[in-house]
Amino acid sequence: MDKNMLGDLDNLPEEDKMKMAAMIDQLQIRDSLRMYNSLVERCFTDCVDSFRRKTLDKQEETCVRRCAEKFLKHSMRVGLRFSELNQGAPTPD
Amino acid sequence: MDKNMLGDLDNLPEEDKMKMAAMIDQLQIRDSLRMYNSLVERCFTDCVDSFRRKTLDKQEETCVRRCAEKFLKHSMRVGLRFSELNQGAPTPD
Amino acid sequence: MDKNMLGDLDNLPEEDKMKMAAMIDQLQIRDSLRMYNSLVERCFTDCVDSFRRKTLDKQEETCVRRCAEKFLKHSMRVGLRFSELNQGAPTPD
Amino acid sequence: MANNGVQPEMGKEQIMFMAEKEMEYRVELFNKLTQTCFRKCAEKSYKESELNMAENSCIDRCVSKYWQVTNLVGQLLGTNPPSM
Amino acid sequence: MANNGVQPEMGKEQIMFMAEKEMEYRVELFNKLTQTCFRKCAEKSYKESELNMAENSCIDRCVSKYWQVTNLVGQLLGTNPPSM
Amino acid sequence: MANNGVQPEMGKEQIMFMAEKEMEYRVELFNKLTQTCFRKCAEKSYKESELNMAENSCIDRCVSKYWQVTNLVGQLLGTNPPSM
Repeated sequence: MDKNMLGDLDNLPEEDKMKMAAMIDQLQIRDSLRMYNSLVERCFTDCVDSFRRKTLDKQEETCVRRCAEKFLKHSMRVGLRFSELNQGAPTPD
Repeated sequence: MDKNMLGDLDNLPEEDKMKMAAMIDQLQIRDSLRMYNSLVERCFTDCVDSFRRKTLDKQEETCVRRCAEKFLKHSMRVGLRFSELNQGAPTPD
Repeated sequence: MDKNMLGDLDNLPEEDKMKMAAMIDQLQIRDSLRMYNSLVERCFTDCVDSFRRKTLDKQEETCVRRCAEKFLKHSMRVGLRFSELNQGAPTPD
Repeated sequence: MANNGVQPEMGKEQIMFMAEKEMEYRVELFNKLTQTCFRKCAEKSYKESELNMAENSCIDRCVSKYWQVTNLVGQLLGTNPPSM
Repeated sequence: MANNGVQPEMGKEQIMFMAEKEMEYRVELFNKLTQTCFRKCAEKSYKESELNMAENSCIDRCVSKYWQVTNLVGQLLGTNPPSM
Repeated sequence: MANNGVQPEMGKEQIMFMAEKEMEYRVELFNKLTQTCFRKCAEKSYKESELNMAENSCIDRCVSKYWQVTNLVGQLLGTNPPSM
């Protein structure tokens, strides 16, 4: 998440800005842990359907790897587009 | 959410009641922002399925409008019934 | 949730350990209320599909009971396996 | 939860904490109920923005049945459902 | 939210609180958008880990349309969508 | 997370904060795992309230595989999965 949105809070005293920055850092930590949990859930749900063994077979492991890598790239692209929209930039058609 | 449930907390000192009221207000703000996010997700999921253009077409826009309005009416009706149940009132069959 | 994971925090002063324990208790309360909400949602979704009357019929009630009991047993078994994995114990194949 | 069965020595902070958790629980219950009944009752074609008669009575019964399920599960858990 | 329409007597604590809720709202919006567009755009066979051209342009349009839905719903609610 | 790689000047408050986030992460992991494995393993006809043999062994394997996916994804992210 970009920090631009806090532009309107520029007139806060220095001390409060620091509190705000700390708050943003904390939200980002929580957010990244949640994203991690969601990624695991999604790739597990999409890739693992057989429970005849207790270890992932080669095919499941490959599927999970690709799913996770794809999700991360997806997530970065979304982040890019999202911040462009936040700044009112035009988007490719 | 109605505030009746806090009836059992009536014997708290005035200062604590104020803290409690502030807490309820804060939960309501968070709650309404969450509801807003859920509404957007639901109506987007139900109404938008084609990604050949980057803008909503007329049909998608109409669908989103109706979905959102219907969801809000739905949500108000649920709220009404929910608070009746909270107060032990009989409900229509 | 077991409390073992806090092993690395053993060198904190006594006072902080108490704060930590209080925090864990609070998370557990929140967690169990969330679990309760999820259980209700799941069993309602799986068992109730007809809305021609405003009370549960016998079949729906039986279904909800079994679903809830099964979910609780399931949840306990998952908890057991989960804590074994946290401790690096071997698991049955 | 709330006041019944609370040990007398329970501090003010703890009362506030429990009240906050109870509120959160109820907000979450309300949200889940709203989402679930919308999924079960709303006609997804969205041909109009009004709730029609079938939807209205479906909502009323859905809320009522959800409530019963909440109470039933609460009994099974051996606790009162978080005081409602 | 944020600064517009805020009464002058709103305290510093309240400003911080509103800013925090706004951040949380935006993080949640971003997460829901990411999940929803992944569901709509990603090919579930996972034959490769790269995003192909079709997926890339689907993502761009999905984000753009999701954004429009957010604004549209904000208008209907009669508020600005929480300032973005 | 936790203690490894932590700068020596990290304050007590920050340690507490990180520990709290780690707990929350683990609770959420446990909840998602429980829900997901219930969806994958439980027979939805609910003909009985006991877990049968097929369900029991499905649960054990589901937990084990979910755990492996958690570790695999952790490796891909280039971090240890939040210390487990």
